[in-house]
Amino acid sequence: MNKVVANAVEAVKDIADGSTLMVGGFGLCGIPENSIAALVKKNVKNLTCISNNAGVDDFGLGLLLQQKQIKKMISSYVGENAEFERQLLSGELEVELIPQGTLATRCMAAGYGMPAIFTPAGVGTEVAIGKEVRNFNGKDYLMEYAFDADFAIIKAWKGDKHGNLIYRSTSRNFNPLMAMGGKITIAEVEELVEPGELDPDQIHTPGIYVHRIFQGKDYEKRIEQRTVRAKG
Amino acid sequence: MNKVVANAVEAVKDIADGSTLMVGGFGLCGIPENSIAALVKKNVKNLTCISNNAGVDDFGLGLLLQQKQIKKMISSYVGENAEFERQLLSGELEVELIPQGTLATRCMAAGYGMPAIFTPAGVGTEVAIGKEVRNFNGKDYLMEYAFDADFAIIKAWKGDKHGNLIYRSTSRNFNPLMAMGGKITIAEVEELVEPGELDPDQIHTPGIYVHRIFQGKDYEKRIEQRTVRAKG
Amino acid sequence: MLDKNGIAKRIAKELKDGYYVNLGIGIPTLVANYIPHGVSVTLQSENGLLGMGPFPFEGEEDPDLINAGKQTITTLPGSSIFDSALSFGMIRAGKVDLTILGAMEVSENGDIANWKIPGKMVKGMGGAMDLVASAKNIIVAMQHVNKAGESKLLPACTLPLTGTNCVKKIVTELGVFDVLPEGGFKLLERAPGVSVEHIKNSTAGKLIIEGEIPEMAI
Amino acid sequence: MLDKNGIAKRIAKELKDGYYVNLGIGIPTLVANYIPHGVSVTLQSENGLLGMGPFPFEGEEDPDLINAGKQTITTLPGSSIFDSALSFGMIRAGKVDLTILGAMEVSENGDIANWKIPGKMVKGMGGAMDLVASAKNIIVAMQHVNKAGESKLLPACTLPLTGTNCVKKIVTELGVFDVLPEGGFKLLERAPGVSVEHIKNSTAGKLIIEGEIPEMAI
Repeated sequence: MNKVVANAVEAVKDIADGSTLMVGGFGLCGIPENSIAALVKKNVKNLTCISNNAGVDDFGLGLLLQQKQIKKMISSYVGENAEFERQLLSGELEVELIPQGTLATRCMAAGYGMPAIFTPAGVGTEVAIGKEVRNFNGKDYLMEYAFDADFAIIKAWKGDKHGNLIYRSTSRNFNPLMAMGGKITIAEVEELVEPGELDPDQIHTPGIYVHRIFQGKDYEKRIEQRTVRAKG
Repeated sequence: MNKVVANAVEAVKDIADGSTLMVGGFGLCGIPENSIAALVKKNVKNLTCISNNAGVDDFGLGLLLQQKQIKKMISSYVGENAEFERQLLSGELEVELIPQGTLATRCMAAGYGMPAIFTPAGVGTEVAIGKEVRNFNGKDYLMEYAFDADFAIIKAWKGDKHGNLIYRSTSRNFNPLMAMGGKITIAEVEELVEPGELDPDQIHTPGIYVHRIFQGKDYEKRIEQRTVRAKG
Repeated sequence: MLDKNGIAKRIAKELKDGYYVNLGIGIPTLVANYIPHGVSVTLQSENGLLGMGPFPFEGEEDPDLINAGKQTITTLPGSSIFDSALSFGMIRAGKVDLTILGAMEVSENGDIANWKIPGKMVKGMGGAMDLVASAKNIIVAMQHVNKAGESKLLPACTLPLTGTNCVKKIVTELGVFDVLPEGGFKLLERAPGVSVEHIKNSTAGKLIIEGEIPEMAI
Repeated sequence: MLDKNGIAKRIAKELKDGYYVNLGIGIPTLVANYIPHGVSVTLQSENGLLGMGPFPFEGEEDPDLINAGKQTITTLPGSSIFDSALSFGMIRAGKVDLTILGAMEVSENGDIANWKIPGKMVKGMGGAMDLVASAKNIIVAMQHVNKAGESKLLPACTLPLTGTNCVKKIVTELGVFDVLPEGGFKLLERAPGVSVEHIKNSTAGKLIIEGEIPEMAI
């Protein structure tokens, strides 16, 4: 049951050109920094990335964009990235924008074996075009399908060798949903521990969903919007 | 934001005859003992109870059955209860049997604002009668509706005054799902603490789902099948 | 006429004790600064936090603790953290009492447009479509007219919609408006020093004025 | 002929290292006692536990820690606890590699009946319908014939179904059978001392016998 791999390079070695990846994180918070770096190094191409955001120019998924490794982004918000904008406007990059809750729930649906879910988000808007609308109790809902991703690459705070994961604070975000949703899930953790060191009641992602785990290193954890108040 | 009520009697005081209740627990594990006792005392009638099991003759929901307070049980397994069997065979009690995963997911769906879910459980069986069947990717699924319960009465291990809850071990079971699914959720806890005493990362049920919370007492925590091994 | 803080201050009067509230980016964020005395509300941030606290003190920023605007924040006693699906689950389930957000346009039947301008780079809807489709109560905080001086309270939105029939109330620099279920902007209060005539001239959608309109007290 | 423990022991040989396995009540539970040396499997209990350990020592029972059979159990290093929806979520998503359960009848196209006998008190399907509808691989552990001496391997089930086209393999006191995708029980192994003739006479459904059938080694 030992799912430990040596490092990020080994973890992503079979991610092939044209793969569909779920990539955890919200903005730059809780992103799998090591796995992204390994994908950059490997220079795998034509990726479809399901990720709430697309990083910034020189960090997160922006690093893959710089090398033109991404064919298509499936995201809810992609605002902070000039190279992204350039590729989008030039037609090099496809983008599918999805309401954030729909994005999250479609990841979860995959992990829960639910082929489709219903959500009111997007009813009556261009998001609804081509989609089945159903009325339940007087309210309209769109039917949205579970995502089908070849790999999920996610980041947790602590993990054990069986793949059980715990996230820290709001770096949780999409990570547990994608961990459940990927066909093969690769988790990088700040602290890799022995089975038994994590309290079974506190595990956010049971190891059954995780296929490979490794101890990450050199986390930068860049802050996107540093907001502070003066000490009173 | 203080949701604390004095005790079980106060917590259930507006549960009226004919209400639909979700009742947490699996077998006798993690059941809301104090709230059930208060419902017995109040002698509220014609209840519809959504609960995985129906207790045993003299404990759990069996106590409500003894007083003929339950009109209908919606459960996955109701095996351990002679009075239950008597009422069922005499036609005093209605029973709707539902696959356990469907039961759990229909509770969850209510808490996630999803009006219906798809599950393969029951396809091709009598459970499917009258239900919409849909094929996704070559596999048939039943469409099942979210539950609509007036109240959820559930049991947690620790809770704070804002209603945040933590469960202990497998007494978690249906409790967090019902906590999310009830229109009004009543939580009893073994230990009621001040806000800030629970780690935000470890909360299983965020307080937004909980309307009333109280410190339970005199927990019996009866074991249904005591199985042990000899010390080697 | 109200400035941004004035709009936020007026909206804050709509908060009730015990509310769970989701605040959008921009003016709505400022509402947190004006929560009335004696009113306790819990702020939800849709990236997965209930009980959002103020910005951290300098040097105490935690990169793992941000809000939906990607700003560093803090938790409060009683906070809870969860994943994005549960976050939108509680929004869809109607557990969040009030959503306050900005808009480019609102129509007299409560449609809202706030995510896309054709011809401009589209950044995405983020969580806005989920929020407006789900919230029981939605207040829009916005300027009454756009930079070209055109009304943003319209008979029908001209921009791509974020959601339909959802906005319940609007607060602008000129006044407070209910969006009626049968359609129309009902003027409830004028901003200090703003005439009904001024509001009429600035509102393209159907404006409903009944009796004397009080000047708001903020 | 095998006894219950023999059936469990033979099924245990189907376990592969790294498997996540759900064991039903009865004979399947016994499989845990015969996990082959060098094979590490994780047991899932559908009430919300991965990594189910053995029964507790006398005096160490924890009422909060039970399995789906409501028996007191223990956790193991690496266990995790979750709610019932996630438990069946991982089952539906195909993350559980193998489900082993009992049956009253199995048909030659893989239908299973194991929850209801018309005219008798019905206790419910519990999690069985979810498990059989979802699992990638399902092995049935059962007696070959019922108390009346009638075959439980049938052309078609006579009892209300639990699931359809789902059983992949059957182990009885008489032998091991694959349920073929095109229909039929393919005899793979005879139990010690059991003749092919005996199996033929005890099997009502389509039995497929190709070549010499080895006696099982357990």
